[in-house]
Amino acid sequence: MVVVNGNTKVIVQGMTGHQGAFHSGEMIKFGTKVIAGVSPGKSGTKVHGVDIYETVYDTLDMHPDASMISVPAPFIKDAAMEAIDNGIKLIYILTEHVPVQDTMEIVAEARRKNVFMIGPNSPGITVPGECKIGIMPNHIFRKGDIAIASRSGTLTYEIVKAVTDAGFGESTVIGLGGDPIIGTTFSDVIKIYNEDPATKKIILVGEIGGSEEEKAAAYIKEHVKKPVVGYITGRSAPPGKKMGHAGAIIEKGTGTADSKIKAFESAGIKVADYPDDIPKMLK
Amino acid sequence: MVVVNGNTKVIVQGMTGHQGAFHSGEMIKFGTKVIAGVSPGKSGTKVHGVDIYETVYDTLDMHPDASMISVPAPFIKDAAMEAIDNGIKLIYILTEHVPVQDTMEIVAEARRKNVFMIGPNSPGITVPGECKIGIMPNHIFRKGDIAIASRSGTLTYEIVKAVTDAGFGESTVIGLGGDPIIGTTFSDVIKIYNEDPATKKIILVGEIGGSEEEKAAAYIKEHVKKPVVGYITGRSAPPGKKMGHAGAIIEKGTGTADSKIKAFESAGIKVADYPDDIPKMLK
Amino acid sequence: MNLYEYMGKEIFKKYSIPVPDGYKIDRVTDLKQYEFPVAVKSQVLSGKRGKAGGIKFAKSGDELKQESEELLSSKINGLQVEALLIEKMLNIKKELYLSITLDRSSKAPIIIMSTEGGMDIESVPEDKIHKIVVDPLIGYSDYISREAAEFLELSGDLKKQFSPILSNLYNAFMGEDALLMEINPLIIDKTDNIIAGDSKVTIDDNALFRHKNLIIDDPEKTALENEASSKSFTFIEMGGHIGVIANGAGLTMATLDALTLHKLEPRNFLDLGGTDNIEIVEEAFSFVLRAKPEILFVNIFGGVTKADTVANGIVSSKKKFNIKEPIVVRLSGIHEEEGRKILMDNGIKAFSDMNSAISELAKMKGVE
Amino acid sequence: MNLYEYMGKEIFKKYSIPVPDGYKIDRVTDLKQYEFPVAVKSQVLSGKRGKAGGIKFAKSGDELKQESEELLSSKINGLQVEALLIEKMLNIKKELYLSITLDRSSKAPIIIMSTEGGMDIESVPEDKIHKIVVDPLIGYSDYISREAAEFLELSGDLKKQFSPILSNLYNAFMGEDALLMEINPLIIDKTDNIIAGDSKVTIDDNALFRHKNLIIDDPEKTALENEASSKSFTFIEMGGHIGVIANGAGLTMATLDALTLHKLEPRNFLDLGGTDNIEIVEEAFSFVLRAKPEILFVNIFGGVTKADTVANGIVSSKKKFNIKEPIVVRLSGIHEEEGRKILMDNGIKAFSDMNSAISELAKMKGVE
Repeated sequence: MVVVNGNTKVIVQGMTGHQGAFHSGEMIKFGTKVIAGVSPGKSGTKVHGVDIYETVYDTLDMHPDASMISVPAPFIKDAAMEAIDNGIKLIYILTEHVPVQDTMEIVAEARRKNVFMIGPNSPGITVPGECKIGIMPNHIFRKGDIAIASRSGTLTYEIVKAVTDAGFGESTVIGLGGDPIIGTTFSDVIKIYNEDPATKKIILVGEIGGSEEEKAAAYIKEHVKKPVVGYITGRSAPPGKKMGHAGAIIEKGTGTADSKIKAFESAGIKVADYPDDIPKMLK
Repeated sequence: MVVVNGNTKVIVQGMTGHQGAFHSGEMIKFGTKVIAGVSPGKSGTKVHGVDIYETVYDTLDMHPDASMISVPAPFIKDAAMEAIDNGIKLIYILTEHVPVQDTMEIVAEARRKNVFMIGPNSPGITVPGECKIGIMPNHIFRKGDIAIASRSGTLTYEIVKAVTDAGFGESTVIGLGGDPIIGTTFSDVIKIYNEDPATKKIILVGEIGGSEEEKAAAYIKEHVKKPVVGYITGRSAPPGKKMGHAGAIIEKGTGTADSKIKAFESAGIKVADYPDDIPKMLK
Repeated sequence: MNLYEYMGKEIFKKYSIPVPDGYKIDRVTDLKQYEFPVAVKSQVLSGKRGKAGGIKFAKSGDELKQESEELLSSKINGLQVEALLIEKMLNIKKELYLSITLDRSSKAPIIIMSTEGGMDIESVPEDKIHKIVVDPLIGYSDYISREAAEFLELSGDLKKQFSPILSNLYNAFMGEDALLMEINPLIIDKTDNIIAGDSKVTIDDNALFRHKNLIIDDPEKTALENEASSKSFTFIEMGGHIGVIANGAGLTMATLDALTLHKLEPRNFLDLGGTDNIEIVEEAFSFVLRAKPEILFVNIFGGVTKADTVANGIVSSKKKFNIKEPIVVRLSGIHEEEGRKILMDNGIKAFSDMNSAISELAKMKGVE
Repeated sequence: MNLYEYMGKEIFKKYSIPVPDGYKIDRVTDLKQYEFPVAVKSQVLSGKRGKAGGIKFAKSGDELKQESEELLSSKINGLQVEALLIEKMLNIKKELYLSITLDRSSKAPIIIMSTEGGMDIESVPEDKIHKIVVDPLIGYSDYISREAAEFLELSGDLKKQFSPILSNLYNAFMGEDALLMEINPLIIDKTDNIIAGDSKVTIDDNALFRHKNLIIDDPEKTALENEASSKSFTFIEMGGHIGVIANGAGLTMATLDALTLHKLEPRNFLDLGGTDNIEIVEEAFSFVLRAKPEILFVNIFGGVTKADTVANGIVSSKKKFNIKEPIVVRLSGIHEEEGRKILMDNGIKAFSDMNSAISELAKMKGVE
């Protein structure tokens, strides 16, 4: 179990929106303690029986631990700063298409206030049997000892399902987010998974762009004894063309699929060619 | 000994200026290790045999510990940010008339990077026998066990001299600075003096405005066993009129000479009527 | 520097904070025809101006002229009225309080608000006041407007009007290097418009180099104080008889305190600053002399300022200004002995410690 | 979005960064009389444009007309030249390199500079390159200009010119939500003026809502890609034969990877995103069909996107667009069984796992 547990009290900023409402409901079904919603102009209403408030400040006497933020991209910076400045210690940003300079400032502020930040453009964090904050489908999980970190959304579900279908289970799954700048990266999460007693094996689902996979590989080589399986997507991406994620721009020299696969292999990480190959490589 | 010692390596930003050059010379005479000066446009020259550089960055391979900043007020923010962002862990700002919003940002950045900041508008820090960073006259000090903190400049010298003339000596003297917002305040410094084994007795020289004297008194009441003598200046200041220091505005209700003297007395601090009375109260 | 209401409202306008239609006059002949009724507001830097009779109302041109004449020839709380602000009357539905100032403790701007506007904020109970500290490295963010609007019980269109007023007030506070920007009352009128009813603005004197347009005489200073300020002296006139020149604000204050404790009344505060220049000493004397003290007291602890330089400055000032008033000097620190010798040689009494100097002054004034 | 040189230089001008006098033309008839000699620069988004013959010079009106005609009818590194920038020639004394981009590692803007300008920065040795990370919460401060000027060996008047160029470039980078702003070369001419010789600017597509004036077709996208972009699809044309619709950028990329590993060549990338709307599915088909693929492959892992909705969308698209090309579908996740049943009932092949679907495609293309 990592970062969150069954007692984590979660608020949802943007809970009355289409996405916010649907996924809050799924989170509650999963067992997450969703204690309040925040939607300006909607205070006094309820979603799934949960009270909606005007501001994060109004929820503070319930002592929230975490906030899921699902508001439109232009309002993300305001919502994230509101959560951080009100003392929330974990923020997760679902929303995609957040301007990267806004993310940059949120990350700087989160670091300064020791806030654990996931996203933006991320499916969230799931600890089976304990807590889900995010949008991963509930039914694909089974409690187990495999921790997964991924920069992707649906591809993560694909891999979680393959792992579960193969008879394994998951300790923690974190979707880091597909943007070039994100709060928590592979090199942060690999340390956490390595120290987590509930985790026996680790799956890293990387993607072209940036050098976080390479940095995580260097850390693994040095410090990690647990078996690690890797997968890198974007091998067939044309150089310099974007693939939806801004994070998928091929950068000059570094950040290619090749450099990441090589870094993984030289750290003793088994690298899968297809998502479906991952479960057999866990054995 | 507090914060600095005989090995502290000091750079001077603005060393080629009138004040910078004079006081660097005095510091060197005192025994301070002044390792470099920084004065844009003057690199390659020397002051008191010390090399002048274009930027703080250029001095980093000499591993400076502290920077004395003596540049004109409009350039203080830039110089302070330069020192902090280059990893200097103690900054002292001599300059007066720094815009308070600039100070506010410097203080916020210093806190974030764990930088010990003295000033602005301060005479600096002196540890007799070890190190002086600032502009206090060299000849008034004698090594001893009395620590002094003051919001004033010349008045501090007056008191240090009285203490020395009466046969005592000083462990550390810090001029906090006369501005409404300063890096290190009474409530920071009282903790340091209380924990400093070289300090046996403490003198606090306060001034009307703000509530730092009151906060320090509350801390002393609770935690400090060492004898403390206090002096508050500004008793005769007309309400609402400024007395040179912006810090000397009498604030509504709190911050008056009366409220500070009362706070001191209720914490068991002996309060002197005249600066000259302080030495006898140490006995 | 504290600004008059009309000056603060000019700043508000610049930052798109709504203020009532109006104009400022210095004399009655400047009055314009205007939509009646109007408020006639004395421009004085004093609280409780309304209670003291500083605000009048006029329903016609004749009334306006009469009220203006009366106010312009009166004093409000002891201050001569030099200007009036003539403003369209508002139909007040509700009065709020809103301000931004510096919080010395958190070392950051703090927004203070209350639903109890229009009265002295110090008399409003704590639970009716809400405070929000703004992180200077992050700056303003819209959630602050939402939190404030909720506390002030503003919703719908009022909330929409209020949000930019608060963010603009923050921009004005930072943009103009203010120490205080206060709107009391912030008025909601009967047609549900939000308007700044008053302004109280203090600008950081140290930041005036960034606001060249604002460099004006400080309304709260005497002409002599403003003139000294233009020469970079901190000079403040007081009620007593002892003209004071000292170096360093702290030592100067301590000097005034010591005089007062000895029942001696200072005529002024003058901080010579750190200087080693005879002409600066002469200039300091010129200001103190124009305040017409009975006795002069110079209290110097030499450091940057050398004691012998000050002594030479005193001697040359005495000649230059033909000073007849007695001068008592205390010189300590760098070159103190040389300094005292120069003074003694010129027949001026010089001491090495403050207490002896003040005892001498007390003897001269016969209060000891 | 990458901007053409002339667009980047418009931004530079807005932020007071000096650029050569010049103008852009789309056709030869737009040529103006101008001070000669001039440079005639092809506006194509390609590096090494000069080496590829994309930059010419003209000393007279006739030469200018001839060079312009030739360039406007040629391709540079495979890209059709659609526009030219005609610029006054500079007398180059020295070329520097200066850029600001985002550093993913420090999660902050990074300033990169070199004395070796005018060439590919990747081929410049590390010790000739200096980098300064700017803290986004603090922003730009003048000491950065000093540090940069020193590294670039600029002093005196050149330093004075350079300092605002760098701070303005930072302001432009932040103000326009850029991902990259590069000046290569930054020219010092023979009269010691510093001028931006070229511009390479990339704007964050996600921030275009703050820059309404910049909403233009992305020069690097095909017409079809730009049209899809205006409907909020990420759609990229590629060289192969398999039309792809998948959901989620990661899964879509993994789909392309899996096809390529099986020697199947994708015709496009299309991320359906998270939707539960039949019309969105139809719209996705409309774009893929216009790219004329031989076979269509739909790969969905249902979550927000329900598998049965997609199935219904495929069936209705088939009818609406009269699709003759074979369609292979993989449906997994929420409502996958209902979805596959709908497809089977309509004669469309549907699988529950990716591998089986791709094997089927390989069989159809005869690569297995």
